Amino acid sequence: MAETKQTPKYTFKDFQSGQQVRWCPGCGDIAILRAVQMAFAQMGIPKEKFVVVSGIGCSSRFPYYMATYGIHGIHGRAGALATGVKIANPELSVWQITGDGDALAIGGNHFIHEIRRNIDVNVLLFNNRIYGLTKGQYSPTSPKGMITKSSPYGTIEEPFNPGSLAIGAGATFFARGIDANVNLNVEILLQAQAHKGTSVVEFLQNCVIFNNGAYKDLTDKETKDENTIIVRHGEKMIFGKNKDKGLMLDEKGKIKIVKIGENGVTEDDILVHDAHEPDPFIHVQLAGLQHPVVLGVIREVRKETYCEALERQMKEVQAKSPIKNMHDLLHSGNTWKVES
Amino acid sequence: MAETKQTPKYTFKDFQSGQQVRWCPGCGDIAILRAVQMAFAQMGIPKEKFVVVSGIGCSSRFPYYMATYGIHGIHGRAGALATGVKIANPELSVWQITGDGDALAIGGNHFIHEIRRNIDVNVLLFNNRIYGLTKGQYSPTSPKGMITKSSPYGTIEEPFNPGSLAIGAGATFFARGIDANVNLNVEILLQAQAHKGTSVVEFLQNCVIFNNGAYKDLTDKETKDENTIIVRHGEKMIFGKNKDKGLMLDEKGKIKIVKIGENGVTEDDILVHDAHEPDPFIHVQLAGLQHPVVLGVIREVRKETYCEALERQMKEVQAKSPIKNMHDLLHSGNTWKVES
Amino acid sequence: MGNNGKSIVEEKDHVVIKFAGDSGDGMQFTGIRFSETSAMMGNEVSTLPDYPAEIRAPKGTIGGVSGFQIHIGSDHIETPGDYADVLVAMNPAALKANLRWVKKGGTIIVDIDTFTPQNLKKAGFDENPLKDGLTREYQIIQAPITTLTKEATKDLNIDHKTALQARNMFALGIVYWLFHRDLQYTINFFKQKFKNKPELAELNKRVLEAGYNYAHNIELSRTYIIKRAKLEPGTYRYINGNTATAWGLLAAAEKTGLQLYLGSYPITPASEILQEIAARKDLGAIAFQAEDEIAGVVTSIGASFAGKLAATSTSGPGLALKSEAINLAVMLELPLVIIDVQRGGPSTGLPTKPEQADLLQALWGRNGESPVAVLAASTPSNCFRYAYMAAKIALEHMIPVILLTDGFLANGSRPWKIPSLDELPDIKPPIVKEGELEKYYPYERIPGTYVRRWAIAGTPGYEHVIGGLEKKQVTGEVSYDPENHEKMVIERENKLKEIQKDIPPLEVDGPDEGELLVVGWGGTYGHINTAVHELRKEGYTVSHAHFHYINPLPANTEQVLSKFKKILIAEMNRGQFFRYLRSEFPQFDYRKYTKVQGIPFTVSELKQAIKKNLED
Amino acid sequence: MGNNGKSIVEEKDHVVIKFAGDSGDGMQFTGIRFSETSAMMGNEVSTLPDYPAEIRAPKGTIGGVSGFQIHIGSDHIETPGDYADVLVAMNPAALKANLRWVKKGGTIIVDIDTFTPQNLKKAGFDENPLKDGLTREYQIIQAPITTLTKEATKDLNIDHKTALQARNMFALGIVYWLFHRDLQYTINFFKQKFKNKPELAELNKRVLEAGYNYAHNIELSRTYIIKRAKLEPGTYRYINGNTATAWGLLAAAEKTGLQLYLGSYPITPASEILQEIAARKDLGAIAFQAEDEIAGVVTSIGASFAGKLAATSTSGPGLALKSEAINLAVMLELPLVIIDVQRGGPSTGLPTKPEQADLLQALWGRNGESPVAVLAASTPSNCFRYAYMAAKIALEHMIPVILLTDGFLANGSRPWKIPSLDELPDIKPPIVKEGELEKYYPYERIPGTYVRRWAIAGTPGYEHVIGGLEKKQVTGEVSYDPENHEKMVIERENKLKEIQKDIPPLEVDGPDEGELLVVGWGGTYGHINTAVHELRKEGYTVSHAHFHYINPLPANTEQVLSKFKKILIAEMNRGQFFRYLRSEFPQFDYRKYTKVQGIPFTVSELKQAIKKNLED
Ligand SMILES: Cc1ncc(C[n+]2csc(CCOP(=O)(O)OP(=O)(O)O)c2C)c(N)n1
Ligand SMILES: Cc1ncc(C[n+]2csc(CCOP(=O)(O)OP(=O)(O)O)c2C)c(N)n1
Ligand code: SF4
Ligand code: SF4
Ligand SMILES: [Mg+2]
Ligand SMILES: [Mg+2]
Repeated sequence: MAETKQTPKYTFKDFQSGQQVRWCPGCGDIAILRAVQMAFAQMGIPKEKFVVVSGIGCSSRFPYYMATYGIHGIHGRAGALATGVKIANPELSVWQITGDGDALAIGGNHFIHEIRRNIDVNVLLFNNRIYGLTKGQYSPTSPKGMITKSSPYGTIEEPFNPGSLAIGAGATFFARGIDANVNLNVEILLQAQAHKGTSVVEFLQNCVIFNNGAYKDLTDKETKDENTIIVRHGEKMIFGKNKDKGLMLDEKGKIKIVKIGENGVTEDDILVHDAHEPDPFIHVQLAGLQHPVVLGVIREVRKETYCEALERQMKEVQAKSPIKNMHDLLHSGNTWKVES
Repeated sequence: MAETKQTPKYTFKDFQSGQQVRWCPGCGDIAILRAVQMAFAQMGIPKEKFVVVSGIGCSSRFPYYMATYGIHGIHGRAGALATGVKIANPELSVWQITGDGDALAIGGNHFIHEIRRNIDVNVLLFNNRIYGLTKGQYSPTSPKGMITKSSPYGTIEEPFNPGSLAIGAGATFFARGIDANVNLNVEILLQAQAHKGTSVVEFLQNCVIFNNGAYKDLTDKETKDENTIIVRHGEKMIFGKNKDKGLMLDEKGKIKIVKIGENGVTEDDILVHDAHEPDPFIHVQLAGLQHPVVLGVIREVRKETYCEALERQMKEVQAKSPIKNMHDLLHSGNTWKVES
Repeated sequence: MGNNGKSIVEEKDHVVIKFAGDSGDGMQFTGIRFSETSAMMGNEVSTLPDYPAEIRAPKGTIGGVSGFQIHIGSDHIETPGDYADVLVAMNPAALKANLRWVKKGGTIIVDIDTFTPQNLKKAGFDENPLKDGLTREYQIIQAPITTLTKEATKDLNIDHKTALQARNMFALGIVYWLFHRDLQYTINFFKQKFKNKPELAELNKRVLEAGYNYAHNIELSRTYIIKRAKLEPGTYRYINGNTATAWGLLAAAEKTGLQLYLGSYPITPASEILQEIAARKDLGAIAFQAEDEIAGVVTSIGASFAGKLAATSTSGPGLALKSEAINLAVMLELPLVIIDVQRGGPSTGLPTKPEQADLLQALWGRNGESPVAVLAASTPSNCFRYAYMAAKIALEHMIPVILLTDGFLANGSRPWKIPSLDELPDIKPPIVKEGELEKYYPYERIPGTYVRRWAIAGTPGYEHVIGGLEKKQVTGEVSYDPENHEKMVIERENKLKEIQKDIPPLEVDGPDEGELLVVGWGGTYGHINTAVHELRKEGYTVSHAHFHYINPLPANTEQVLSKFKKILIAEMNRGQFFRYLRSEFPQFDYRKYTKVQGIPFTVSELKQAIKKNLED
Repeated sequence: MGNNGKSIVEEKDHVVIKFAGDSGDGMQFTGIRFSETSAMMGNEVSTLPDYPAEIRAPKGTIGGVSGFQIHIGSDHIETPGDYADVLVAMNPAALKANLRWVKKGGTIIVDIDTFTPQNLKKAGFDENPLKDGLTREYQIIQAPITTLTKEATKDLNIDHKTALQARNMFALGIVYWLFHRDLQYTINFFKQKFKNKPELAELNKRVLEAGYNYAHNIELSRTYIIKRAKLEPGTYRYINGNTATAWGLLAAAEKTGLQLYLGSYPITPASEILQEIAARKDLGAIAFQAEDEIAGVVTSIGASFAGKLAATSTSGPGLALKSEAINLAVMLELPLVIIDVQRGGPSTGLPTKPEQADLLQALWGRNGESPVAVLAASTPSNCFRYAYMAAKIALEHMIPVILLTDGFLANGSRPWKIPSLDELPDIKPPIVKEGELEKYYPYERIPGTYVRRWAIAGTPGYEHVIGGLEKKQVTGEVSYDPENHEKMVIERENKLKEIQKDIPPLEVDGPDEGELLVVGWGGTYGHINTAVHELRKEGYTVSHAHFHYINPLPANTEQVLSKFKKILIAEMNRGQFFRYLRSEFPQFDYRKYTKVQGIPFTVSELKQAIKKNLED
């Protein structure tokens, strides 16, 4: 991002739009909004270079609350909007806000394709496992059996794991945050911004109205340390209230949970998190883990982005082609003159 | 599938529709058609129970050549069509014919959702890495850099690996065939049919006109044994002209290729293929392997299908609900009488 | 029924009541209780909820106000009413938002406890309006509802917050007293609803009675009795448009013996149709919540091929998304019902508000020459009939049928005389049974109808493949032949036209010739009809014709129109039906009266428009 | 130029030649060579390829025949011609498929080597037609093309198969002799094309000359000279509709200094537009091949927000898919060009054939009141102008513009006088520059135009959020206010109407009043205009008005129509423009002449229809 003038110093308030926040009191979206505003203030990017786009859903009202450029789009198309903005102007820092319905139901195709193309967009997926805005139907991430307005007897569908899907589509960056942990979220958002390529961040987000308590075990003081693990590249994957549990691979290459001090396991045996390993075989396991749920940046590998490749190709072609403007093009190939 | 009368004995000819096959001479579709007709004849399913649906593309003209029920749909919607037919009547054997464009470009969303729901459909994905019918634009599986009508300077996009995507979406069955190997294809198709749940079969298919030779190394007599490995559940993963190469896991759980007899490796060390392992960490590696390319059934795990769950729930509800017909429904809840 | 003491009892033909409060105040619930009680006590009722787009819009603000309007009376209650006789305002914002919709001289009940400076400011009042001129223009009941609710429940073993959630019942109690309503229906309802939580049943009952007694004690000067309506005898229930639509489809399924398959994706204000059918696993109905609208309709097409009564439900943006696939159904000539619950557009527009601006999209929003049948329901309860008829036409004519309703019908409720299935017309789809035909040609048409036969996948002997490419007449093979294409285009057109034979003639309410015919279609029926009736009572000569069948139009349409000098088309868009009729029958003098505000017409504005057109 | 010996040389104003053979026979290539040579020799030219839907349809069958028709002449060559004067049939199937399109008395050149019993059977001939009456009705040249091609190339070091692929050049050689064409242009072309494979250049040259010499030797009784056209002086090139469309967008981008962004998904017959722009990385154009049509248009909307000249290209089914997103652009009021290359519908229909049946979809195929501008090009080369104008209107009026072309225009080619960019009108988008405004209100409209200003994402100081919900006038905040909604609906409508001021008046070709005006729009221009001109030459009084601006219509439309007693609307659908005009101006006597066969009108059928309407 070429900067000519000095970027002003911001605080999160500079990113508040002044529009009244209309989410339900207690909605997880509110805490995530705060984390985003805090993170933006730290990025050193001029305000006008941010573009925040979204689809439709409770979460998708997000752009209205940001004092940046933004589009509140149509349902499911956030990924395509973000793609268009970024390709059109790679100097913009593009943030895509999307729900589990918006990104994974109607928008599933754009989601996997922007990941495949490695468009340098930051995708913030607000996963409350429900359709909030339409008042409580199940979503593609609702656990099988969940009772909702449209599944009065419980759903009969397996949910997606957004991380597995993203990695299956070729994701170069996948992280997971959780609404309540603002500091972790800021940390993740800064890494997402730093990553060149599509950064998919799944936020586990509580919907107090239609799916309250979905992540209670992961946020409650008493239980969260046992039920979640925060991973960081280069650090050992240790968790638990007493930091006495960790992840290891078994002889088949499968992740297992071990207790340090039991069965001869020492801290040295615990696996070091390698977010940069290109082959995703461990990242898919981390993303898929149900217990503990993995938070933090699970995968971060560098590949050429779409815009980088486009720029590279543009330059190559322009260096070689004899056609420099419309006149050249119009007169290229077979032409003939008619004299008066 | 409840059968009342005896199923007739068929040969592949019974599944020929009599319509003239209009693919280009030499098109890989022709050999796959033959394999499907041969496999259908062996399935013991009455002809009228087969429904073959497709989207749009060269490959999607397939239903016209089958003497079964079928729909030649619209572009990208083969997965949704198949889903509808199957849910409506689980007794039908539903086959979805789709191209790499049809399934993975415009139809990507239906593809991942039918997999997620584990609809018991057999998805035959004809992957020629090109848009054939529209005369040669690149597809989501075209290798990066490929020159096509719409990428005159080479594509700048990473391709999908259909197997990784399918497994990321939760596939219970993934296999890979190749047009030229009719016997292997018949073997795979029979297993796809036997599998309850979405069976995704990727056929590597040569398009002689717009992407000729895409799989030359995998089909040429001289090179194919070195470049492909055929896996079967319970068998050791050995390949090579001299059957002297095999797959093993390294200490990190990553697949490596070894030579039997070299560095102390014996046949006993070679990994036995376990298609039934629910955790997909090895299957994703097999599906993603570039050299050798893995053919055969890579993954086959059993989970409740959508239709099974639907039937289960219908039964439960019907056993409990006091509402047995429209009259009951109309008169349920608050009603009142107006007397004359 | 209570004893209303010394106050004057006035008898009324009809009256409009509006409950308004914060989204969390339970106004919908309150309104429905009042409506049900009134219906059971023999009134005609028409209701309309009105809620904000946000799930929980900020408390105490105008944007967060949720309302429920009820019109009850003795006869011809066709709309929820323009202006309220009684407004219940649970807080200042509710008052602010609704004041302009209260009749001068009407009654306003407020929870005076909520009129704090803070709340007044949130609502945008500069000063307390109750101290102001307001008290001169309206009869204002300033009830300390919050305080008295606490008071009434303090000896119950119930936490503060829960207790206060019953505030709405206090207000309802006041209104019940005002209109001499019987509390028993509501108390019974609590018992039923809170079967497993008797303490909640008791709580609500207590507060309701407390409100009732409060009204009794403050000795209001005037209470009202609403005359009973002259209703046809029968069993009645309360129904809204979305439920009626869902049930109409279920009825068609039962009548034909076909299983119902609905492929749908949630969208306001249509989601309830999906939800209603999802709840009907007991009746064997399949509701498939698809990944998007396209999958919704395409899976339905697959289900139709497999022999189901296939339907899909959505609202405007969803209909746009489905248009390519509807065209496939046009080509396949498979039965399919598409329900579009219209809302304010374009784009996301006003998602919770009604509008009638999808008409041209329904008629022509597809590539190529693509005839589909278009129907429109006109009252919440007749959504049942038109959903049923849509299914009948789709099944019998092997054609996609779009049924238009709208957010007003979808959410509006009416008491409805429950029909018996026997009264409904038979449905006879052209299914071919095993062995019935020597050879099956998928596009051979049944003489005199243009309808092709339906060989359901799985039937032995009729294996065939159909698709979206143009096909040869009779055999259905792919054909690029120019003349064949034109013939098929015309066959599809003719098939649509043939439906005319199966639909009732257009009826005229009022004299069937004269100066002015007011024409409407769809959800504006109640307002237009009321306006016309009132004007006739006032001595004007004016008639009303309302279209439920839009494509094809009823056979007598031209004839009906020809009998009037002027035709005024009233619709909630910028003149789409006007354009359509004019393009069909250009010879008449059409005028239009349109409104695109995301709210229904008022009867009074319609009357004015009609009078104006009568004059010039 | 060769010496034609003893044969009679006839001078002609114009002549139609058709090359036909198997898909693999290179007929398109041959036809283009002939057309180019003719154009360079000073003729007017109009061409139309005609190929099967299959990539390689079965050899030797009717379904596999690929053709290329060329109309050359001295002036007013507006169509590729109805009937051929000369047919080249490379095999029996090509003869069978095209015989009915050859003028009685015309010349037919066949490769007699292919007339084997087997091939005759494949083509569906019961017996050899050449032995039959055919020789009496046509002048038939039975050339042993295959044999002589082999012969001519046997001393070249080239394999059999490759050599035979040059058979088409033998046929071309014959035709060149027949029309006194110069071989040099084509020989130069070979040199250029096969720069790196000189043996192929030599091969093609040899065979071409062999054909030419063969024709010379068999001493045909009659050869033709085509008069030169009186063309405006200038530099010319050959261009088809799709290339012209793509280039029109590129020209608009260069003129405004904005980068072109095309988000598209391949679909016949529009894919070439994407391909042409993908090839223009040298001009900095971005062609994004999206995952589907929806992503195609939505990424374009994103690009528009980021300040690009944004466009998307598709055909009918794709337009249906884009409709929801186009509506978003309507709400966002961002510039966007949508190109619909119409093909036969409904559904997949006749994907390689032209039709004009997407008109109503373009006008109204979206939910809600959704005004977009609609334009239509009318000749392959003026696709350039109308693509340019579509971009200009979109950019200047901040509105989505749909440009309709069709498969006939897309694939048809015409010599085209290359314009200079200076001739093109300026384009002035309402972009606001940094610091220009104190405060930016996204929906504040520029007085007198209804156009809002465009603050491009990234510009400091104008940060703002827009979306698909209805928005407040001026500020653009979300608004559910009823009156505001209606006002915004009307503002969007008025913004569209304002475009009228920027579009030229409707012109009349012929007398501007009278008995009959023939009206057309889009790709039928050439046929209608030719028919009208011919009729006028024959003494009839008839005029022609052709619409390029459809929404809004030119300001003088009503006035133009009012001057004629009857208006005959000719279109390739079932009467969509007829319906539109009638709904706009119901007072006139409209008639329609329609054809939905996936093939263009013929001039002769149009003439008949016009005469009939002149009479009654
Ligand atoms: C085309 C279209 N289809 C459906 C809808 C209705 N709709 C709006 S938001 C939504 C789902 C919301 O769920 P999610 O994306 O998870 O967001 P959340 O509200 O939970 O944050 C749906 C179905 C719509 N607005 N447009
Ligand atoms: C809605 C729509 N968009 C685009 C097309 C054009 N189209 C037809 S087939 C096709 C892609 C074909 O590629 P693939 O699915 O890989 O099939 P193949 O021809 O290679 O077998 C496209 C883009 C269409 N028919 N409909
Ligand atoms: S409904 Fe749920 S997701 Fe939506 S704002 Fe309320 S709490 Fe948040
Ligand atoms: S174009 Fe390619 S995929 Fe299509 S039929 Fe020909 S060879 Fe097969
Ligand atoms: Mg959600
Ligand atoms: Mg392909």
